[in-house]
Amino acid sequence: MEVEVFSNDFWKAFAPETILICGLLLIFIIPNLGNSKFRIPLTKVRVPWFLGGRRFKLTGSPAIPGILATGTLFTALGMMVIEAIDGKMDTTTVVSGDIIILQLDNFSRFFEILFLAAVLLASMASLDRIPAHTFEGKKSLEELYDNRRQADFYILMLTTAIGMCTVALAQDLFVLFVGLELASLATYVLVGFHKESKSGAESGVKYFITGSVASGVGLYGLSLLYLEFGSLQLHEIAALWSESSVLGLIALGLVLVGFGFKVSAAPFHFAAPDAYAGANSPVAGVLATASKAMGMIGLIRVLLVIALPETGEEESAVWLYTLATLSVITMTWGNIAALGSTNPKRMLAYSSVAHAGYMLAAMTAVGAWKWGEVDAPADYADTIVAAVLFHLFVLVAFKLGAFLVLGLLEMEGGASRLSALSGLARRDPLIGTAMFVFMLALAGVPPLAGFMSKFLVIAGIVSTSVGELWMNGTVSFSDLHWVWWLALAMFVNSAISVFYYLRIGVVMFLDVPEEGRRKPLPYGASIRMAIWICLVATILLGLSGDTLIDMCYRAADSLNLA
Amino acid sequence: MLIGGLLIIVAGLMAFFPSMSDSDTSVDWISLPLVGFPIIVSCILLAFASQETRARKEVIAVPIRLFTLVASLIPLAISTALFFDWLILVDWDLMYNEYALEKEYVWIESIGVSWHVGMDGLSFPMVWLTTFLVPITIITTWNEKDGATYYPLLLMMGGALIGVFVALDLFLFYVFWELTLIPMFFLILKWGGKDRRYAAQKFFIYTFCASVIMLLGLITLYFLQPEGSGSQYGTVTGRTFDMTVLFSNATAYNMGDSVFLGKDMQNILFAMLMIGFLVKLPAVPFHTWLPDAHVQAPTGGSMLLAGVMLKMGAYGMLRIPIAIFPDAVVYYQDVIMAIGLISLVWGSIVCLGQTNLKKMVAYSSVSHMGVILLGIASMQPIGYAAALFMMFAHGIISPMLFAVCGAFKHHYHSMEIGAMRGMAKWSPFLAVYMMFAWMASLGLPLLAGFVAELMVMIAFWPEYGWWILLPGAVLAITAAYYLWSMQRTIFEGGDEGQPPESLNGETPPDITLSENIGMIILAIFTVIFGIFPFIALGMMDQWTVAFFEGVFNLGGI
Amino acid sequence: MIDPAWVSGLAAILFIIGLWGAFSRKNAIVVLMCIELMLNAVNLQFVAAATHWGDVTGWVYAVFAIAIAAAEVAIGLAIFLSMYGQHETISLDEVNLLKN
Amino acid sequence: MSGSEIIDYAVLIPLLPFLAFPVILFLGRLFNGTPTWVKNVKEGGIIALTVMGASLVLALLVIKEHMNKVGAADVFTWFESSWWNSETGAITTKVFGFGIYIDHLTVMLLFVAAFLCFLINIFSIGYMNTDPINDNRNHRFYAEFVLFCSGMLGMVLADSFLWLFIFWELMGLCSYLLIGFYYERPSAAYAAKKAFLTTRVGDVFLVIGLVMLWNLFEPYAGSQGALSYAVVFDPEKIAMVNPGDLQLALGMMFIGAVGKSAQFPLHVWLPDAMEGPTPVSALIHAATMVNAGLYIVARMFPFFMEAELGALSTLAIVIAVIGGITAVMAALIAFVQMDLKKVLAYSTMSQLAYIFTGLGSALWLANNGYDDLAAFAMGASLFHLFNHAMAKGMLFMASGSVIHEMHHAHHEVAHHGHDDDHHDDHHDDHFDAQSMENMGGLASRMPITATAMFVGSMSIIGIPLIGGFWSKEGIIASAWKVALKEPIFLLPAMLILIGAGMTGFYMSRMWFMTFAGKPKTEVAEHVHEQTPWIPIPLVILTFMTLSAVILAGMHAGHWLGDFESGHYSSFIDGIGYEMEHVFLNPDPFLMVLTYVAIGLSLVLGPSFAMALYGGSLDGDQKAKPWMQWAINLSARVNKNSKFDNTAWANSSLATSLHKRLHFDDVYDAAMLKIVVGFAKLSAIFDTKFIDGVIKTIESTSQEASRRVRSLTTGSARDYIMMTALGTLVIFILLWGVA
Repeated sequence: MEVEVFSNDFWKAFAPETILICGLLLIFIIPNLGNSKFRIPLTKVRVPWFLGGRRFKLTGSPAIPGILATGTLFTALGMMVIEAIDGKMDTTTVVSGDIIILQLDNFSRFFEILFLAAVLLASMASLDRIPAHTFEGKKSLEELYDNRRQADFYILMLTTAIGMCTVALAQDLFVLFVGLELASLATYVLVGFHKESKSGAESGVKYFITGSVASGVGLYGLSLLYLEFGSLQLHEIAALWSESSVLGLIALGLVLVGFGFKVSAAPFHFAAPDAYAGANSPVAGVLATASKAMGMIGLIRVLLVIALPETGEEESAVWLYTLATLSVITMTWGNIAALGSTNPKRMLAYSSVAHAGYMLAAMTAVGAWKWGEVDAPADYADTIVAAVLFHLFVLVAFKLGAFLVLGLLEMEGGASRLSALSGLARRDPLIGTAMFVFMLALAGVPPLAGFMSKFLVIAGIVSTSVGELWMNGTVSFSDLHWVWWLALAMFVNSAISVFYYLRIGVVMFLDVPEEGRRKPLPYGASIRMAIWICLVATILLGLSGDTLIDMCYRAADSLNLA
Repeated sequence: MLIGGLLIIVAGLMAFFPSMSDSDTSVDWISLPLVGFPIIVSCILLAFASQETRARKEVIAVPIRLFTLVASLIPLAISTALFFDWLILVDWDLMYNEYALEKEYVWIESIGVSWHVGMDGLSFPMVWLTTFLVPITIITTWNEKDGATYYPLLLMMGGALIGVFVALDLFLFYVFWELTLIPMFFLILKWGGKDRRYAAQKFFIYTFCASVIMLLGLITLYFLQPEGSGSQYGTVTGRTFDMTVLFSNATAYNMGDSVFLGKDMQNILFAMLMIGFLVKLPAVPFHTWLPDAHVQAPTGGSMLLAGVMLKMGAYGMLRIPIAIFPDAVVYYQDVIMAIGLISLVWGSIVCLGQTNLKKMVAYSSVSHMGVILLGIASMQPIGYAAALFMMFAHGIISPMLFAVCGAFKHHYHSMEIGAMRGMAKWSPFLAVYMMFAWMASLGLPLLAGFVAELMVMIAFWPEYGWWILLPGAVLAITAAYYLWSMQRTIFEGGDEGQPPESLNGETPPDITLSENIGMIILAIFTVIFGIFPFIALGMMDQWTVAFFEGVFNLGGI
Repeated sequence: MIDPAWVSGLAAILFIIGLWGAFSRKNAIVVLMCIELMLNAVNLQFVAAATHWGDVTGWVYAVFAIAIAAAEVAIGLAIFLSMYGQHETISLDEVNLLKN
Repeated sequence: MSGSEIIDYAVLIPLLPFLAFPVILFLGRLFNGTPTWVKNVKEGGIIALTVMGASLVLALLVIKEHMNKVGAADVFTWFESSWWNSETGAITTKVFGFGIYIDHLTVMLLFVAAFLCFLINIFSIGYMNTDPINDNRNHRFYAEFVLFCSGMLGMVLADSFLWLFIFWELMGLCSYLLIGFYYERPSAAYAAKKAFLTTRVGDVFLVIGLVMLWNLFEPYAGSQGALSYAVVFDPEKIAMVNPGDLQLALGMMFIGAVGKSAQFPLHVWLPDAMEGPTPVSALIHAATMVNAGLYIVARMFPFFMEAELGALSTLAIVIAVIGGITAVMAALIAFVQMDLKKVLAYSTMSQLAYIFTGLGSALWLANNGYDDLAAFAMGASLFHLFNHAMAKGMLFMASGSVIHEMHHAHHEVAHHGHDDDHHDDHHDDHFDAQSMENMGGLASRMPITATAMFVGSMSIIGIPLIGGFWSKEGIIASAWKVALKEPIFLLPAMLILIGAGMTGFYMSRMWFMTFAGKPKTEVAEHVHEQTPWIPIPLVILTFMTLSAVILAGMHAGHWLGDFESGHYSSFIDGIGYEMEHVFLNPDPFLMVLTYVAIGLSLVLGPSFAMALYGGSLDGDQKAKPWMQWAINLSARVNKNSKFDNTAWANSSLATSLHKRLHFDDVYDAAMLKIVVGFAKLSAIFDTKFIDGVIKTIESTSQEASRRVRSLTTGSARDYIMMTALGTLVIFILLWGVA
């Protein structure tokens, strides 16, 4: 179905996104409602205007933005999930003239659910992480700070969500980039949100500078693509790709850099650990999950939708070796760096780098397929992409969950030393267990979601390398495509990674809590709820991820690869 | 809250597990009673116990201990009843790739994973052994500190181990394979000795690394199988993780002149799978996690670790790589033999050089596991049956060894050989059990360990001839280190005895009643299976014959 | 009319100068300016390409890119400000509490 | 075949004691120290006695039934396992069963075992229960003892080499336990370990031999276990087996026998085994268990009989040579021993060596087609086994009696000397009740014991017409007969001939040192026989030993070797025949040989002993008339001879004899220095190197992590530079491909 922008069908199809925007507007408006009156110019008539002036007590409560944002996100997410679980998603394309701007299909809906889920969990956690206090009584400076910036924070959160959704929906590379920038700019601020702390400000600066450079490079790549193909429409570039000149390649490389930063692939990941360490934990969690997924969308669009050779051609994708190299470097770098890291947030950041490497490896496998030799190459590609999507989705469950646990710790002080976690399992066995489960999931221990996702990714890679060799009856090991070694690299890396994940468990279960952390953990109903959701999702998606796998598969299918 | 979460998970599982065939209405004796029940019960108990305060935990430890004991006796009752046909008539005389009490439910439809369980002559003895050892371990370590969480962990361990043995789906197998690490990790971490932090991590990481390589092999194997359609096959991938399908595929190929997947691929996949199993076994040179884990682990952990967990390696070997890659077995036959011999000899020699009692026993496990490899390399049904019986017998003897070590540590606060002399005077019971266990382990006839050693030797000769001198030498070395250690613990000490300094002059006590009960049960079963090995061997023999016919295409029907 | 190729060349030079400047200069403001330079190169490139193809979307892209650049400057300056508030420097080399 | 054949109950013979083991142990634990248990049940002694009595009765019934016929009965299937034959490709299921097999060999050893075990039991009740050191731990002794008996009886009755080995090991365990009975003594602990380990070395070879045997007979065994006698003794099957391999297998098994029977070079454990409860366990080891090795060699007879002619001769020669060497070596060492039990231990070793030589001859003869001679040699060997067992059993019991009474006497003397401030502690002064240097002149004070010892010694020496004479002459004769055919056999034949003389010396030496002459210590003056139970077995065995002549008359030397041949018709005829055969052999060579042997053992050996150690009793003491003459004779010889042995006593040979020819030192050094040293090195290698690799991986990766993380400098400019570099890398990679 094709719809024109802002037509009736458009609003029907994009109801959740509309709700998001409305929610955003409401957060702008509601806290500012007051008793002010507007004088009609040149007259003395004062019309009640309600914006500004003395704020109403109810609407002016600092708790309002948080609740609004969470509610909005929840509603939007609920609508999407209901839609997605029905599974009868039509493809809705937004056109303007002959330009396709947005497209609502299984793929984009899947990512929207992912983004909204991540942001929702993060904002739920933020309700406690950056608590709103009543205006009564005397406040400490910190509490006043927190009250003042409630609206700012959730506006930025929702903006991030909207930007990400745009990325998911975009069918034009430039639109995609605009969405990306929207989300990025919001996250730059979110990272540096705690400007009263040195590390907050510093991390904001670093993330901003490096991110801007990367997106500048990416944008330049886009402009070159435009120069090469005369359009940034995905389908048009994809159709013309096989005839591209070297300029196309250069452009591809530059665009890769832009997205590489977002997924924090080495060597573009440097700012990520600093950013995660300086940002508050829920935000870092969003960066590690949703933001990364956003980057992956870009990569999928550019590498798989555009730069994949046509079926029947006896060649692999041009970027095959590039991506393979990047993926191995990335996963190894991430894991090795995380190995000795004593700051849990940095450790998680490095582990997130490693996870990026895993996903890049999976993408490589799609490109590695010897397209000419099989009946249904798209099936293989779909399987792998589905695996990547699954991985991205379950990351929200356990990586974000881990960050949320750190967020809980941040509520009573920092969480930037390993010792902050000491004795967590004794202080609060359930939170400790949850954290341990998240760590095991990150390490890929069955039957948790992390295992399932890693398993699927590797299965995808192996399936490509094996292909349809089974038909021959006898197989020589040398017949396997070399991407099989990527699977091995992944496994070796996840074996290394166990070391540092396990260390967290050891610290939590064995060590004595450090000075000043002997009391029970702060309560925080909402953040705990978010952690439980993550925990249950981690276990449940590991035990029976069938529904999600199907969803991922449908999403991958709707890309119409090859 | 966690209980609520668990209930959600259980409910979710229920919803996602439709049975594969509606017509099959027979009772599922495996899934819930043997596997699900212990795991779920222990999860609930852990969730319950973790919510309590420290003081309350000590109070509730007593009922929890009793409850876990009862809960662990239920699987034991079921498995025993299954063996003796008390519940239903089970025919253990199965063809290759036939399983008793087989049950299959869809689990993850998209990639062809099913909850497929069943037992045969290979797995049932191990299942029984596990169900048997868990209550024994609970009884033997009746007074462990922090009981509220300790006993449920043992129970969970048992459930996970049984899961490994009954799984007939590669994915399910791997899930349980890794699941066993977690309770053991905690057992070592929380109840372990001084270096428990290092030992627990080493244990976990070492075995995890190996199994990860195994998993890659399994996945490659998965995709090398032909696509098919049917409820076992994945809707997305078109392949299946069902072992029975895999076995019949492999058999169908191997029966003819052709080789399943081709020789080259067989060899590589075989090696990949074997690495995982060899580390678990453990075979030299992948064994160094074991002494650390054992020395640091609490008694109960060591008992289960040595009793069942090591056997997972041998079980896995026989279940998967050997069953599907018979040509690779032949190709690697000498390598397997060499690894087995090296483990055997090296393990025993290092034992002789140990000063730590538990370390010595740990290395003796390495040595004994080498016997299993020799049995496999012999390519004789009797060798395979010997491997199976070794798994079983060592599963009864080694817990006793570790129970003795644990009691020694518990009562004399030292693990050094020679720290305590004249134990026969101070702790006559412990001395008797020690001597019994040591003797059983060194392969004294009429005790369970001897049968397997004899069978292995018999099977070893026609294939490798004079190399038999090495296992022979090991018999002597084994006797040497055991006797030497007994000389310096049970014996000597003069009339006054010589209690170790670590006791600070207190009178050394004899073992407690619970330890006594646990050890005597183990001792009785060691004797029973030594004098009447046919109880277990009958089933194993039938399995080996079927295996040789089905896998190696030998013998003929 | 100038050949779009020349413009493209200029854009490329601008881009490289911007990128070079971004990592060679210490002052955060100068780095921000370099980033702007890169974005301007992008604008030029879009415009040149639009001329080349005779396609109006290129111009639209350029306008959007300018908006993005503006937003970036706004946010960047705000972030630098907060950095200055905490670290009392705008030299990027001196802000390295977070490392390893 | 009716259901109530006696052989069906034969399984009870080993089973009863086996079951009694846990019962005694358990009851002993339960009632330890209660008066009823100590006084009435003798701490389990009575239970053991009952059981052993029942076993003996059963054994006698079985013997009676199967005196002349081979019997076999299945008992139960131990387990079944399958075997793939690589030639036929068939998989057959093999039955590893346990059954009873009775033939002439069994009958003889069954009698020896059951009878001796019963007597030992009686003796123990007297000996063990009156020694305060054993209070409250005798139940352990009886439990271990019955288990031992079970092993011995089971080994004799088993119908396969496999079960023979199983019971064999069971005995090994019990010997370990009994030697280490006084666990608190380091020497006992050491001896126990040594005994077990040394025999274990032999056992390893035995197992290997059995494994080889299995594989040899497997193709012809069908579904039967290839180690059962029914299979391996089948002449057709033996004929099909490759004799070279068979010889290797049997040779391996022989090494096991060497270990168990304490032959050179695995003999070192036996003297130390005397650490057991004085001297009962010693008795078990020396008189009973060591026969197991002989038994297994004797069991090999059918192989030699049926195998290709001459194919197994090498093994037979090896057996004989080992026997010859051991015979002389042990006798030499026995020359210098002062410990009563040690002398007996070395004597045991030496006599067993005789039997081995005899068996070696028999096997050689059998393998070379001299069936009759072989049967005779076999019979002689087995007869010697019987005689030796009886005599040595008696000797040990007698020595036990001596030691026991010495203890008592010492106790009394000590108590009288300085008031009783040490009640139960008789270890703090270093009186050695076993040393012959503390004895002397006991003949009058312990008449029964002295008599028993006298008769026993004569039997061992081979004084004509008494006990061992008959069999020993047979062995020597057989050996020489072989030597005439096979020159290499001259070596063992010569050795045992010399050994005969040496036996005469050391046995006489022992007797005279103990019983003749004046008491050498105050203690010895106070000795008198007082313990109940002990004399019973002594008396019985004395008659048993003396009655050997009757057995000889019954052609024991023949029918022990072979059921079919040599049934006796009339006792008088029989004894006449034997006499004639021995003393007036038609073969002049053999006759000369006989007289040489008699001369050596009867005249030369005892004469030297008398010259050195003889002496009359105290004036007021008078020994029993049948011993008095010997004492008087010795006194006279001693007085008249000017024989001075100080040169010998101070020679380096004597020194090394005192050190038991350095075997123990060398073995200990090899064990402690080489094996343990190597093991310790291995342990270090294991942790430092094999595990070190793992640790290096870990530390390396930590170092790598530090390096990698140091790249994240914290400066945003560096990050941008890395981004630019990354861009460059991407270009290079893309360009390289395109």
